[in-house]
Amino acid sequence: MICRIVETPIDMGELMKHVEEDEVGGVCSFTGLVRNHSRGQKVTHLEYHAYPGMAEKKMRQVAEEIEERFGVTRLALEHRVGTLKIGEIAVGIAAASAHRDASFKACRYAIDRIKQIVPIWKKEFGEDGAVWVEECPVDAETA
Amino acid sequence: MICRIVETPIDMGELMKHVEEDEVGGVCSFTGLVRNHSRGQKVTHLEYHAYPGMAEKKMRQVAEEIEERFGVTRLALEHRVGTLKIGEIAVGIAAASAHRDASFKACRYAIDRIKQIVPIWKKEFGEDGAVWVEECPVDAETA
Amino acid sequence: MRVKVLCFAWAREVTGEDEIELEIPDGGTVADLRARLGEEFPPFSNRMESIAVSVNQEFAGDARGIAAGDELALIPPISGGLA
Amino acid sequence: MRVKVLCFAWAREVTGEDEIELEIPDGGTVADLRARLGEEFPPFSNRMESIAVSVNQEFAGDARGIAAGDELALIPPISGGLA
Repeated sequence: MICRIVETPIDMGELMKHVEEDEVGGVCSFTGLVRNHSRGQKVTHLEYHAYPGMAEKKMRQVAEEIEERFGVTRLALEHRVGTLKIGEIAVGIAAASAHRDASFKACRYAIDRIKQIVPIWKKEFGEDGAVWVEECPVDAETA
Repeated sequence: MICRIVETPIDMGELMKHVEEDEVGGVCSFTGLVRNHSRGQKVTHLEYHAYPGMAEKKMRQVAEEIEERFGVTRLALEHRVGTLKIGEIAVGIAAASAHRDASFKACRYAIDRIKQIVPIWKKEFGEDGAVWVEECPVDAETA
Repeated sequence: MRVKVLCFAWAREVTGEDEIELEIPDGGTVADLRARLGEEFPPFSNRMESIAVSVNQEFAGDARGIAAGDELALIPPISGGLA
Repeated sequence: MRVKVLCFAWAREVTGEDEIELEIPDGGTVADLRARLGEEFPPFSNRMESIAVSVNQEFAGDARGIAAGDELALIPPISGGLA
């Protein structure tokens, strides 16, 4: 299992290879890319910042929840931090299982749950300056 | 858009690259691999056979349905035919969209729908001989 | 009229051929094709409902008419994309 | 007691520091921490409910007690994994 914050480009092929093995019938992956627009504004680049230590700890929690809910243990979660250009990969997920349903559910849960509980922040830089994107206030009861 | 039957190995990286562009925020992929077991039997290898012409035609229909339902046009569908070994990729799908929900829905719909309407057959070779896998009788009304 | 019918997978094993010829009435339908198929190849009779028929690469219901020169095929239950 | 509190993202811009120090009662709770934070840095008062607090790298409710040496942090709304 991979759960890590990285400062270098994310290699989806590596994540997908990591979860494969002979018993695996399906691999679902999700690649989150930096878009060239956001809420009507043109974006030039982004900065991602993480709370070191806690971010990886909460990613491991996401992986544990996925094992409990879907029985999926072959999982790779990677989130990049630092300055990212348009089209670069911010987050990469791969989930493998014997049957396809569990791999889809695990992958979808991973990206949704990372958004809820992993302390990472995005600062968008556009023509009108920079802004912190604040999407999800953390609910301490369910995080 | 890619919709094709191939006789050579499927390259997921190529499919995922194909659907990316600057407006894309999320890419969901599904890789269907040959498993080493099937319904309790050990599998040594597989053969996939397609109805030439009709198989690609029905894959294009799947792509059209995905555009209608989810508005997703950046799509790559590839299915391999011929003899495949354990761990090789039988089917590869990549779907991209500005937001992640549509990419997941498109990818999931693609694999489910391919199973329903694309005339491809799998013959499994195991220790006890070979058997045609017959999963989905086609319903002419909905195909 | 005499029509050619492509056979795939299990259907190919039953007929022993990639393509068979069947005699159906002029202006016949997919239902006529099925009836003739069951007579010539009894193994199909027991599982006719699991075999789909395509006409010109589209799945066709039993009422679909067949014209000379149509591309016809027997489509056993499919198993592509499985995982 | 005097506690150190890590600041991230928007919270870091409000305090101007990666880490601040606050005085809270011995045996105090996250609620005490929030009260003190609002006094020292008024911009937090208006949006205190959108800031989460973590204690030793776990999110903590207001009733959670704080001990000397705990690793404390202010967690503004997060935006990782967005797409």
